[in-house]
Amino acid sequence: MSSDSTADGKFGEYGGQYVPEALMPAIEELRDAYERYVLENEDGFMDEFRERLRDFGGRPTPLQHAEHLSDRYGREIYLKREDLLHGGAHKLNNALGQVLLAKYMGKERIVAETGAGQHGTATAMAAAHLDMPCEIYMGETDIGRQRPNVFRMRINGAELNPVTAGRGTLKEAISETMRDWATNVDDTHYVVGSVVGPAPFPEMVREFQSVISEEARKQSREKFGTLPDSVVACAGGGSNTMGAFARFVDDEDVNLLAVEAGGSSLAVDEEEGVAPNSASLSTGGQGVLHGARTKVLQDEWGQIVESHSVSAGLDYAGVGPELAHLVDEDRVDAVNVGDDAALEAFHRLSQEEGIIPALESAHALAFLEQVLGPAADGDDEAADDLGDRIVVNLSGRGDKDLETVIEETDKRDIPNAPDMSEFAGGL
Amino acid sequence: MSSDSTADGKFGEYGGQYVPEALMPAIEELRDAYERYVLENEDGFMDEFRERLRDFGGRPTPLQHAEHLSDRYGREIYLKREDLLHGGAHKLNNALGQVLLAKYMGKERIVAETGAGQHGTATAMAAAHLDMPCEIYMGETDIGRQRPNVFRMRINGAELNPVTAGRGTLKEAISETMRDWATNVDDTHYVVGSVVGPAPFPEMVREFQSVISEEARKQSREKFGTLPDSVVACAGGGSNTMGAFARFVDDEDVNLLAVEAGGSSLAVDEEEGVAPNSASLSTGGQGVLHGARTKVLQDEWGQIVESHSVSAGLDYAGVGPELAHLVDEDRVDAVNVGDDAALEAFHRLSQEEGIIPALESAHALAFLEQVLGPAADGDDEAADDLGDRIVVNLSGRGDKDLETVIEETDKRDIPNAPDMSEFAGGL
Amino acid sequence: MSRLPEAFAGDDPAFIPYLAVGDPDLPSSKAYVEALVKGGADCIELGLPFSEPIAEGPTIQQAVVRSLSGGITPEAYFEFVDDLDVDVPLVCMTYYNLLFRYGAESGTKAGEGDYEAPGPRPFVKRAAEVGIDGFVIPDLPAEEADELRAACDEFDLDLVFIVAPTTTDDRLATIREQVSGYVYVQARLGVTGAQADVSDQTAESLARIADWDVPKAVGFGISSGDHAARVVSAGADGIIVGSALVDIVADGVENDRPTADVAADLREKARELKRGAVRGARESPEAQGE
Amino acid sequence: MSRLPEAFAGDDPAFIPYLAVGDPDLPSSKAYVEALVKGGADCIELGLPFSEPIAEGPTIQQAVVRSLSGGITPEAYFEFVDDLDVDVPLVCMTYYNLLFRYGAESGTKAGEGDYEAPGPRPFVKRAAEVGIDGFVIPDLPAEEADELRAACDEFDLDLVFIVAPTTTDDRLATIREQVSGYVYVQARLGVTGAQADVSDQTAESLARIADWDVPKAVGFGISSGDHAARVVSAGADGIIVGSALVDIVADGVENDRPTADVAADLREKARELKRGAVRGARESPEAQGE
Ligand SMILES: Cc1ncc(COP(=O)(O)O)c(C=O)c1O
Ligand SMILES: Cc1ncc(COP(=O)(O)O)c(C=O)c1O
Repeated sequence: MSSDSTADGKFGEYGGQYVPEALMPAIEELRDAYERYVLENEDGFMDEFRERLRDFGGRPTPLQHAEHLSDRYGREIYLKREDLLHGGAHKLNNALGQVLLAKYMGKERIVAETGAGQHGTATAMAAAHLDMPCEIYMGETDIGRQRPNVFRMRINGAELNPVTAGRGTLKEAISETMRDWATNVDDTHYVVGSVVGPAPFPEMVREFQSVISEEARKQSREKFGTLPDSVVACAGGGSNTMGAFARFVDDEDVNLLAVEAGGSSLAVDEEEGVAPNSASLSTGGQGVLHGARTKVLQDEWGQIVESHSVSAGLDYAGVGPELAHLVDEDRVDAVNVGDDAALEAFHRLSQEEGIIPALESAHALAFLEQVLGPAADGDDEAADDLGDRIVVNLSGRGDKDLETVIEETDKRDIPNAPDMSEFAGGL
Repeated sequence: MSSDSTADGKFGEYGGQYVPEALMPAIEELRDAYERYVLENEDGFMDEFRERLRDFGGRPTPLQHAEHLSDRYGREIYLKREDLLHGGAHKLNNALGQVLLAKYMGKERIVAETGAGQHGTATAMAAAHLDMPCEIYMGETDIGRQRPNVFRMRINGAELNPVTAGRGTLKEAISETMRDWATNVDDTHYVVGSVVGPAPFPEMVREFQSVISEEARKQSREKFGTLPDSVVACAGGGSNTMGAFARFVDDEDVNLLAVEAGGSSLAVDEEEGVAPNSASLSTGGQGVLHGARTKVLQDEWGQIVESHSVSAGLDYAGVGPELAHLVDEDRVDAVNVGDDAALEAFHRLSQEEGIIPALESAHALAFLEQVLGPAADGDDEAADDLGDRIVVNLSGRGDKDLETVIEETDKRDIPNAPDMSEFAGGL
Repeated sequence: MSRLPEAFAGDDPAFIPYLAVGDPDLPSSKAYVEALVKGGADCIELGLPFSEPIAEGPTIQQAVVRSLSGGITPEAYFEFVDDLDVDVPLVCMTYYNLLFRYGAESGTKAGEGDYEAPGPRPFVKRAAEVGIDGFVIPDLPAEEADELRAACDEFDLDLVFIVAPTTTDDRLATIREQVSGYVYVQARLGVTGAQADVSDQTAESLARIADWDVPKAVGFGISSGDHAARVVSAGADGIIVGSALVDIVADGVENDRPTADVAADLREKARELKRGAVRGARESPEAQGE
Repeated sequence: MSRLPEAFAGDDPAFIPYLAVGDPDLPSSKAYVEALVKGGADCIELGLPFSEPIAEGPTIQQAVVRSLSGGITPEAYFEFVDDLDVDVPLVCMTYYNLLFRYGAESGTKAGEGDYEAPGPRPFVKRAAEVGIDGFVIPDLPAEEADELRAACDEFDLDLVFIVAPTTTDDRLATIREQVSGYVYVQARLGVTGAQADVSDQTAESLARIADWDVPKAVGFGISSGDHAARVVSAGADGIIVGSALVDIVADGVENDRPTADVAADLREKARELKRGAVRGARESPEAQGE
């Protein structure tokens, strides 16, 4: 079962191109460029992309056997180490691909949105590397709470445009970036940060990210002679997820698990227009958001609600349409873990494996604990699904999350956390 | 000309084992273990080490052609990307090697000193990875100014022992760690953080780090069919330096340049016991410090002075004995650049290549600018020495330095820096 | 049955103002709509605020925020329209998700037993009931519009599409097949917002669709009677004005002005725009050629 | 000519106290040294503070900091020793770099023209001039001591080495070749510091070097007359006491006590320790066997 989108950019019922008319030609131009350069390697685009991913990005990233987790769970756990990619997360795979594509398309300017700042920093790095002027839109609230990432973007020479609309977070930044694109569509490319947005973005971003599963597939064969029984990845927009799944989708024996942020609860507060989670696959309804039909966290009227997660990178009310489709098709299992479990998994990996994971990635790890840990809920089917050899996509490193971890650990009872009191005032 | 030390641990006049009697047996035991496991690969130690470096550490790191620097300088500049190693610096090569060796030796506890926290975090990560209890000594002053690294060590499960003696910086932390080792030598291994200390540390750390030049040599041949004309690396203690040089030392056509921190001035204030630089190779005299005879920043009596550099990782009054020897033998050129030039180079690489370098590594880059940049001082010999193909060891990433960069850029006139005023209060 | 043709039936060019319903509250909106009609509106675009107005500039974005924080819902909007007592055609301007979700159960999951996918029909049905004549959905290009087109046909409503300066010839053909009521000619690139000038592109855009048999209304950035005149003289059958009017509403909110005063200003502005349009019609090559 | 043999010449075991010179100032040090001699010292280890005292515990470390911040230099130390008027042998205890650098030009560079490597000879020469009898250099193992040994031989001074519980038989042989004056038997692992107990290792360590023809002085952690007695009864020819005395100096500094009072306490403590040592000698198997 291949999930490649058809020419109309649909994945089953999902996907499409719900954008202002002014952008349609840019999107058609992009699809054309995508097909020529990415799918057909015209002018050696893909060769150059792969070479830059290797030399600038640090690919391939390792597939590491995690000894202590394997002991703990009685399964063989392998970590796909996207945290080692330049910039500290899988985001660069996509940012580099798109900025390079913009160059091939003759664009002269890059815009991008960012929430936690991970996609923004990756784009700023890629733009500096490829000598492209770059402007990043970021909500004012996010600017306030993600200062190190803001600073990194500035250091890399990007302009930062604060977005004051609404609550000043990712969703508003996306809308604002779309507006910029609609105004400057002639010379500007919008580097969308995940497998979301109008076609061809979901498919294209998935292709740029699929280097993750391409490598993991090869590395699995090298390491244990066969494919893994399951692949587990966290899902916000779903780019690391689709990247980790893409080359396994046709391998029906490989179970694919997308772990969403369960936040503090799975319920939606319609009054307040707030979902205390970001689990759009598990709890969202079909909707149209940011250019695509997909699963969306929304109120009864279809107004998009504010999502929430301890992990800023998962904190998004939508999800990639292809992932929504694969879930509906039962090819991917959508599961979720809450904030507390993610924090616990963060501390566990840090202490037991010597790797400080991004809070996003900690969600994928927390799912192992939920199903296989000593206090597992006894869901034997879930445990069976995971199988003996489990690849977890470690989508990023946690250095960006230190302040959040202090604050969030301090206000909770996380049994395995070191004493945080000496850091209570922040770093 | 091989610089391998002889059995007595000397490099010409330098090196040796100037340690308390109680430690001598431990050092002999260590030399024995080093020879068996590292040099002779007993029990497959080196195979395991290399495998862990690959899977856990992310080796090999790329040798990247830096396009904009190459344009700027009219030479081919290649960056050896140690910034992509797990933990963000070359330090892990050594920390992982030593913690693994301690395991092979049957030790049950690890101690280490740290200044800026880079070696401490690398050791804490390696210890967590290999399940070794770990205690880190760190001066109280450093603890105050390196909070994120302190936190990372704690998150990785290491104990932190604040050192209050003296000015509470690296030098005092080293002394304190030696004391711990002298007390607990039976079950404890001291993971020295650079190519310093008593034999066999300088040689052993160089061997663990020499994977840098081993890879760079191979990658040079792959990339441009021959060896580079020169290799440039910053030198604090000198571990990234020796790691980057080691496998080129016998290639007499490859020029090796060690760039020290010139700080704000090359003079020593004997009254205050302070050197406003860390340029022990360039300005230090022979002395005995922390177990080895080497070049040392000291006053007329032989009291060690406080060194200074904008880059905490270079801020050390001594330097590896082997490097001192290679400089005396004219095999390595010792040069230096000041704080301002390093900051400028930091901003240049960030903006033009999309890589935020450690301030330490920025010193190596600043040397290129000093010799080859538009305002170069016209030292043709130095420019000739660099040759056409220059490998710069990018020893680490700069995320750890953001606060320092804000502060130090703000109080200087760094022409290429973005406006820092919005960050003036810190991150 | 859509009354949209009426808007373009007279000799004068159509003046089509836009307002966000519920900005800042429903009673004010009612007064403002009436004022616009008194000022000469031939048709009104009634914005139904959506939480992610990706096609709007800052002015309308803020109107949307004001309205949403006042608690507007699609149902409240429909009741508002139902209560309106004005004698001009009404166009509902909103984003597709609100049409798509209306009447759907939230949280339903595709692929499960008795699941029925959401769709625009219930929304269109209800809109027809309350007297809406047509739709402008800025995030719904013609390619995605089959379902909505079908529902509009079923209930005899119009579906307006936007033609942008960047629209290719291929896409023009697609749009031409789907469009009814009027074509919304986007005067320049970018998002909505009052602009000091109206682009030369207007004439060019109009020329490209000259032979279409629907009226052509030009919008985006018209803020004065002179703009209106120039746009109409370039060949437009009507003008659409949003931000320049919403600016007046915003000013009222900021300065806490009485609704009646704001309404008076809106009427005044409407007059200016309408007069400009009429003047433009007289100056148009067509008119002069007659 | 070293007077160190005198310290072990009598029947009683030698009591060898340690003080950091200049802690907290030179006049006090003079008073303290005299007090220790009055209290029964047979020899004194005079510490010359070094900025990186890697073999010291916190007590002596702090003494070193106090002395250094008082401005002590090697030359001031030598003058202090020269001025001392006590009739016991004096041992200079310091770290190798101070010997190595004394009289060397700072900043000289190996490999350059008329460069002469630094070395310990000028220091030893000057030490001999002012009446030092020998050295204990805790960071100089026997393997690195050839140059210093040669200089000591030239000026007829002794060079004391430490034997630790961990010292291997091989290394014992090396040390035996180099040592003169006395062997400093390290009672337990770790760094200097007053301890509540003296390890069993003492007897063991002493047994291993029983046939050496230099006196054996035991140090590290002796803090009371009882400790002293036990150490001597285990076979030591002398005891070395540092931290227990420096504690008294530190207490004086902290509480701002008059030098004379501190000196009196030091003398008292010295008496206790010396008496303990003497008692221990009487209880020793040797003594009892006689
Ligand atoms: C490390 C990391 N993982 C995961 C995500 C979630 O994005 P996606 O679901 O597109 O992979 C982010 C987003 O910032 C991230 O930084
Ligand atoms: C990134 C980086 N480079 C260089 C150094 C200097 O150490 P060395 O000279 O031993 O390589 C450090 C020390 O912390 C470092 O973190």
